[in-house]
Amino acid sequence: MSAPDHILSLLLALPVLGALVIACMRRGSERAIKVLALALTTGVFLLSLLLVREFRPIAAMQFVEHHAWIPAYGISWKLGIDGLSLWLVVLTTFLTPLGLLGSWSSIEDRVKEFNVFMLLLETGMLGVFFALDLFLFYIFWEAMLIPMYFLIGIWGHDRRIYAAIKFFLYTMAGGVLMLVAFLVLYVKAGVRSFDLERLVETNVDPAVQMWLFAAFAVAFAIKVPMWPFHTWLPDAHVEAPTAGSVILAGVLLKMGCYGFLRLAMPLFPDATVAFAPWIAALAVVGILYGALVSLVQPDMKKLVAYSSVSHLGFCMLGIAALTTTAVTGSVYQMLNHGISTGALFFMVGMLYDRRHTRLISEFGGLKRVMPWFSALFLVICLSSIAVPGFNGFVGEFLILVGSWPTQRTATILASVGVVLAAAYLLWMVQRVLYGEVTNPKNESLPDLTPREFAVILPLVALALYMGVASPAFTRGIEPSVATLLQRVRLKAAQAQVTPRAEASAPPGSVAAETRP
Amino acid sequence: MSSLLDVIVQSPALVLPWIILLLPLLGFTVLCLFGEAIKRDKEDNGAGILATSVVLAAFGLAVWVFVALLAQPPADREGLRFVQPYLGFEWIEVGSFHVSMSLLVDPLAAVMMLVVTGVGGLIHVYSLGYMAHDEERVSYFSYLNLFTFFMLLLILGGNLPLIFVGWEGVGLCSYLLIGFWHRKKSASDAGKKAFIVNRVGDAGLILGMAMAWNAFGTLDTFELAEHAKNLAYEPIAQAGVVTAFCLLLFLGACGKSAQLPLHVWLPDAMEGPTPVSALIHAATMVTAGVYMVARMAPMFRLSEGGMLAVAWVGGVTALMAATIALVQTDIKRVLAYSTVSQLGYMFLACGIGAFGVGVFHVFTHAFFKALLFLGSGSVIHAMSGEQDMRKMGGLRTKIPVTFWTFVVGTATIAGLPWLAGYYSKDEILLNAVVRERLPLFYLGLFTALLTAFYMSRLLFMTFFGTFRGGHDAEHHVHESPWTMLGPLVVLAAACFYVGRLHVNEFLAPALRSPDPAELPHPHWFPWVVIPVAVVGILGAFLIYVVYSGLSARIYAALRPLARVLEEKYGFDRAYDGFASRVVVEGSAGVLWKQVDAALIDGAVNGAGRVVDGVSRAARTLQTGFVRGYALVILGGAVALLGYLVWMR
Amino acid sequence: MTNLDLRPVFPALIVALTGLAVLLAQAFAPKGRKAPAAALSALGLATAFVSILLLARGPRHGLGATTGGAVSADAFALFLQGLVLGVGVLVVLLSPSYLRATRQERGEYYALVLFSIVGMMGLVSATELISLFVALETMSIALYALAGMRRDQPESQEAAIKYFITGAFASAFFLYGIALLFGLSGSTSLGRVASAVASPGRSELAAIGAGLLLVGLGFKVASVPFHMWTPDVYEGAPTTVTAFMSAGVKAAAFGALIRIFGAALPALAPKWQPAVAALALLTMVIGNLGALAQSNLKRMLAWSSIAHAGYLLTAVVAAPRVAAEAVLFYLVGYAAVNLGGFGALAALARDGREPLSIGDVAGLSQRRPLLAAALTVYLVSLTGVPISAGFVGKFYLFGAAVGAGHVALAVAGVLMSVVSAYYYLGVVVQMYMKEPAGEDEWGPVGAGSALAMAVSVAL
Amino acid sequence: MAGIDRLLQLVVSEPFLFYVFSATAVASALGVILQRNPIHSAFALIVTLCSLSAIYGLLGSPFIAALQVIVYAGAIMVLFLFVLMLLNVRKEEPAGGRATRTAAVLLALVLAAQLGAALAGAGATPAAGFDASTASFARVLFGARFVYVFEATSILIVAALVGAILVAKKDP
Amino acid sequence: MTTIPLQHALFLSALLFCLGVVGVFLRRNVITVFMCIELMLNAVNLAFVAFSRALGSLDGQVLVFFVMTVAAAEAAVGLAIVIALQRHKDTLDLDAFNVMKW
Repeated sequence: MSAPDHILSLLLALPVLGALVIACMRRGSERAIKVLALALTTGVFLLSLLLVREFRPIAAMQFVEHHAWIPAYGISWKLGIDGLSLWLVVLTTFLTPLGLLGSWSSIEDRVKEFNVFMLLLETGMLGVFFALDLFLFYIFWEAMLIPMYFLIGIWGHDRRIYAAIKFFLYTMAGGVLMLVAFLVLYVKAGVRSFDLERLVETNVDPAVQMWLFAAFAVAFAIKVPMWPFHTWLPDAHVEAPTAGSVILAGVLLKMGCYGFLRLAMPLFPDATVAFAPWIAALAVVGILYGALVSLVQPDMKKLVAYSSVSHLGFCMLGIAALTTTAVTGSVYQMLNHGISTGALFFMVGMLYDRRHTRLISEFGGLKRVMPWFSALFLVICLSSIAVPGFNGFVGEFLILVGSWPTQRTATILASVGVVLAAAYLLWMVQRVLYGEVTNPKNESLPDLTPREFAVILPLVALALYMGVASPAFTRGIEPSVATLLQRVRLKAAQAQVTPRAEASAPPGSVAAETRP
Repeated sequence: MSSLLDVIVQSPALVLPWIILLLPLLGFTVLCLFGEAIKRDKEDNGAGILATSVVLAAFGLAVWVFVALLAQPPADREGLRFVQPYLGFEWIEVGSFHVSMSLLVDPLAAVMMLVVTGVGGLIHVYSLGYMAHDEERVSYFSYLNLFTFFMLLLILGGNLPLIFVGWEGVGLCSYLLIGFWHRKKSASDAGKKAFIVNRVGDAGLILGMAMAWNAFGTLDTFELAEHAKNLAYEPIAQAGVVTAFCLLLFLGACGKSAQLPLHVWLPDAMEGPTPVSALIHAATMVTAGVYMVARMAPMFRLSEGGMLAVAWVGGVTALMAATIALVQTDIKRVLAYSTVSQLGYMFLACGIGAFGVGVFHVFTHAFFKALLFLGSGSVIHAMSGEQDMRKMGGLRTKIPVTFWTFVVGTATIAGLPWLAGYYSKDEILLNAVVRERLPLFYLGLFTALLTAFYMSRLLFMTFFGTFRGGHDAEHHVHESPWTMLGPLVVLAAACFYVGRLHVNEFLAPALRSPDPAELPHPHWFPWVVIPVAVVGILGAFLIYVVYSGLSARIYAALRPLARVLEEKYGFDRAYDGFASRVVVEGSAGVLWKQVDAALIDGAVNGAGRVVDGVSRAARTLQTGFVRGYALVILGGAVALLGYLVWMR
Repeated sequence: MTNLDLRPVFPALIVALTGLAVLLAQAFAPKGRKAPAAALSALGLATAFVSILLLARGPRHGLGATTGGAVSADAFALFLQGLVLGVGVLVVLLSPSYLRATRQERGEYYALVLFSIVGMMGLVSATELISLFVALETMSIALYALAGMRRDQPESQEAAIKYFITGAFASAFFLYGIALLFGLSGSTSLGRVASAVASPGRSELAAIGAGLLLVGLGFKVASVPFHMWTPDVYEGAPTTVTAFMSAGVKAAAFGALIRIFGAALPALAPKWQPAVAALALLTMVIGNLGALAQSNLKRMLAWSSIAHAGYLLTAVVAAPRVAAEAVLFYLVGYAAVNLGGFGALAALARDGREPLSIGDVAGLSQRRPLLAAALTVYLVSLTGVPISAGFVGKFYLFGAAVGAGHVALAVAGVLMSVVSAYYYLGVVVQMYMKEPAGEDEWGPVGAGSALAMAVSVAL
Repeated sequence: MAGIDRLLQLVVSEPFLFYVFSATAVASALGVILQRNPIHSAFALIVTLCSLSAIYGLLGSPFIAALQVIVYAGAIMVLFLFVLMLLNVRKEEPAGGRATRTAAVLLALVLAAQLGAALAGAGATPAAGFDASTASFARVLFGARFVYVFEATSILIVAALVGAILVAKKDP
Repeated sequence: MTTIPLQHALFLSALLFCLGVVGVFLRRNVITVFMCIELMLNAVNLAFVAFSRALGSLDGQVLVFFVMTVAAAEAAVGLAIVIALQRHKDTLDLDAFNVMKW
């Protein structure tokens, strides 16, 4: 079977259609709703595997669809994927059915709405990865917020409303700045189009680039989240239901990094080069800071949330390094983080389902009570620590090797994060799994159910597979990254040749210049 | 597939290392998946037997490889890369950066392989008895198998990242096995500590690899070694890079091989089952650092600073650990510090350029230290788990086999003639003399004295005198089963033999050693080192056997010094303090509570509150009085008109 | 008398006649029976809408025709007239159940709504200041009365008097502005004014005139600092009237604003653009801040409508180039959504009560899932999150502003939308994330309201 | 005699009358805004309106002048007075809010200055042969431009009537 | 023949307008406030008439005509509102009407 035409549109449409169907179903038919949603998302996953099969490891956009949409503004329905997005797409379609399966029994209230929002969320996420038109990108970018907002706000825990609103406002604040930057770019680039591939060919004045890049960077940095824009994350993660946390950590955070790669870097090469040290610096702060704060969290979900800050710091360091090795490693690390942290959230969720608490101090000695859970939990933690042989190591290693030549100090500091990752995760493992069972409530906790195995085992298997067979993934990623960096370097070099007088003008000059 | 089969048939050497490597992994996998099925009842030992036989099979194959390697003419430089089996796929590949799944089997790897599978096999056998009654012995044996796999990978890995996989993997197994009795908090603490401290070194190793790739363009160990040849003739500009590379690598080695200042995890690691201590924390894993340094010997030779650091860190560690060992009362901790000390010797050897001798000592040490650990395990087994030497005594008659093998071990480590330790350790000291590193020689010599002393102290406190434990305990003392004694006897016998193997000569091509010109052998040398050992033993005999009250008097007299030693020079306290006070409390108190919650989130929420406050304040302008509204309109109009008229 | 081209005023004429017909039907209805005022109004509005469609078919059918140079049927006017009519239809659909629930069933209500619509239609099609003023007053006077319609509620009357006093006050300013422009050009025709303004000299007169006009129209669109009446009036007026005001008046007044400043005063643009920009900024900021502190839903929506006036003004700054389309698009989306928002509140009214406090809608999603979903869509659209009309509207608006070089204004605008998200989401939080408190005391959603809301959701 | 003649000429001359009526208008306007009693205010306003009517006449707008008296001073003000009587309005309490009043007066002064500044620049090009007769006024009013507006005012009036009824009618 | 200077008529208009404005804020009685607004409208009318004369355009006078109509209509509705208010609150004090605020 080969990929049908318009497969990307199909992938986008299926979840929405499913959501519509489910929205029309009766309230009583919870089970049918769950089955339908799971079947549908699984189907979407299988369909996305066709993308993998048909994907050719070249730099160009593939499966491109291009239809005029609002021609007056140069807006088009343009979809396509390349090495940067391919695996993130698959990650999305992979985690969504798992998320549904993982919350099979933990979501009992308003099942219908839950499934509808999950499906809409999937479309939103896929749309972000598919979009090759800035307008389209923004639409999906923001549209994704709403289902996530509801997921956190309705099915979350105690402080869910605060967390949901914080998440929404934070992300939206970044997003709208990006929107303005889109508009300015549209005006300044002079092609009167939102088509990414056309805009990339234009040369924006370096001074303007700085501002636009900054606006993009804020939006993406909030999403990543980079220090110090990260404080929404622990709250959102802690309060979100399991599936929400998984998707949030697994996919949503990646969009920040992806945004840098897909939009900010190719559009603003000069600014990219200029900002790279700063991004690297913030990334390193994030790595260390996230790890240290993670170390002392009493709440497992919060711990994992801060660990995400640390891990995503590695991704950003790789991106800031601007070498093929590092950026490829960075993309790979995004996938790894999606797998490992997703699995961690699942497992914390399983504990929560059993005990209705996430406090580390409530547990202890689970290794005796839940041997399988403990073994898999440990494996996932090791993968998250980036023990070689697991997926995380390949990503981190590529990032560090690739960052060494361009961001040496940052690389050296980042390696401290490697140590700290072991510290915070193993300390948690020790307090949760080891020791005597001190809390009588933990005496009779059941081990993993078959459904839970079905959720966790694919993730564990993938973590191992990705740890030993990375070229299967990176071969697709690398050409796109190489082309991207080549473009960045080329254009930045061109700008070096032309007089840099206006590029070094003080920031205030842009505002003055934009006035007619 | 057929081509693969052809390859196997035509040149088994290409495949054998892979089989050796994967056998333990197979064992692990089987035990993991079907372990519960194998362990049919409480007494069943199927898991252990499976694990043991897998390792022994690997040993058999390793011997085959070793023999095949011996058949190669040692001078044949091309034969260095005796086999570099390649699995046919890349592990990591991004552009020009790639890491292959390739192994390197050269003399160095072969020797280490023998040690790991041989001594490892014996320890597996020993474990059959030692762990016979443990509930979780299936996972224990699976971990041991996994460890063997990673250790072999570490040894055979053809490039640094692959070595690093093994490197971290053995660390992981060490973590699992140290914390094997996880219900004891001290055990899980020790496991965690081992992993984290190792991680510090690993960070150095990762950076070293990152640097190596960017500086030398390859991570393949063979290519790096070849590259070193060319580097020697390149401008000195590279020297700084090489030194940095060596130091980063050595940082990793310090972590794994418990050298200053990362030695603190090893004594704590004794929380694990004793066979684990013997295998991982004495015979094999901890020597990985030495192996790594030896592996990169051609690079180290280019860096004077690197060599100096290695030698002095090794020397000082050897002395420091030996002094601490003087005051330890836990039988295993004495051995642990002894291990640290011996590892220091090995680095000392490498640091003065005698890499072959260093590895030789690794080789012999594996035997005698495994012997000592297993012996101590037998003692502990006999004592029903008691490890405090102050509660032992007079055991020589009760567990004679253990006693006599232990005597051999002690004599070996003390460096008495005809035993393995004499050949390897004294060769190190000899090298220090002939290479004119006299300070290091004296350091080593003094350490040798201390070694003989504290090992004899251990021996005498345990086996001589009268039993100091309770009556019940005395009643329970019993000799260990044959599965445990067998390996002891084998290892003791080996101590008489392995010292005569010319391991360092065999290794020379792998280490790219300069042509082994015959070292001058000062004839006074044996007359210095043997008496030193004898003096140490006799001193201990006098203090602990003849005048048994003397030790307490000496202890009282040297109380301040003893305190320092008992405090282990304060390393643990300082590190714990740093970790709990600075890192944990700093993270919780400053970063989390203040920076994150108060500052950043405070700023965010504060902005919200300010907006809210402004909003509430602005609300009060809306007084509800309609003329107020009109006034605002008027004011607005005036302002607007004012702007339009006067602002041009 | 020359033969007058009456085609441009034809739709308005239909609406006016319908209004009279409603009155007559009321007068001659048999005792004890209600005249089908709502149906009649809806029919009339629909007919007018059709006539606009006919006019819009092309120049041959009347597109671009003018009635005596005072009223023009250009595309701009027709579009806005259509919008106003659409608003009217929806309001008329929403009204019966609301009036019944609040015991306000009066035929005059529909007549006044229709007359007000006539005024709005005149406002957006006038090309001459006198007819513009008369249309403005027709619209306003009907609304003054509508605002004060609920005789049982002091709030309603208070709203009426506040609206009336401030409205008349602002009208006087507006009128003075007309006087000055007349004094400048000798004519009230926008075209003549434009040429007079463009000629050199006497710029103070033109500037002050423009400023005064801005005061008057700023009042109608509820721009800061001429906005103070809005919260009180929106709160006090019957909810359907509020919906009508927030959607219709704003659309019509913005139509007039763009026409005056785009057609008559472009020469003065460098002078008034910064002023309008300042107004836009103030309006966005204060509108959103004001809404933030509200717990009364109608009041909150009132403040939010002020904020939206601010967004719209950013595009006016960019006039006369691209702004018109942007504003028009935004107005459509905004009108639909705002109508829907107020309509949802109106639809819940029963027994003279309606949901006012934000707590009143707690848990609505469980009692009225569809209504809650609809209201959510409105709120999301008001926030301007994508795949809603509000987003596309904002996109055009800020696109226009950026295109004209007002990046700072666009930045302020988008940041303020973030602030607005906070209070809009507050309502969503109540509906979806809180449990309903107390008895279910809100009325069932009437069919007409349902239809009206469905239409606005679809938009 | 010449002096008296001159004086007489002055008295009946348009500017003089204009100033006289202006003064009256301003004075009575002050009366409107300063009187406590609304009825007094209403009377003062009538005086203002009548003075304005005279000024309209002086400015050559006889028809408007007539309308002013008939519609404004007559009809509208009578309506006001009627309502005042109807509601039996008491004398107003001293108005509070000194700050508001002060601010209003100051702002009004500024506004006056601004308007003055603008009006000072108003072009005075006296048109020759300005025909402000009622007939020509009618031609303009019922001309193509305004006839529609004129008709539209009927809607305005109806709306006002209906609105007034809607608001003020007593509940049945 | 001496004519009335345009500016003087306009200044009078501005003065009356501002007096009306001030009146709105000085008086509390709704009807008086309303009358002040009428005064403002009249001031504008004066400006129209003056301009009309000065520019020789009758548009201004037509406007005055319409303004008067509007004023009448406003008066009708406004006074109706006043009556309704009086009925409810028994006062015409403008400051008494502030149920709704903030």
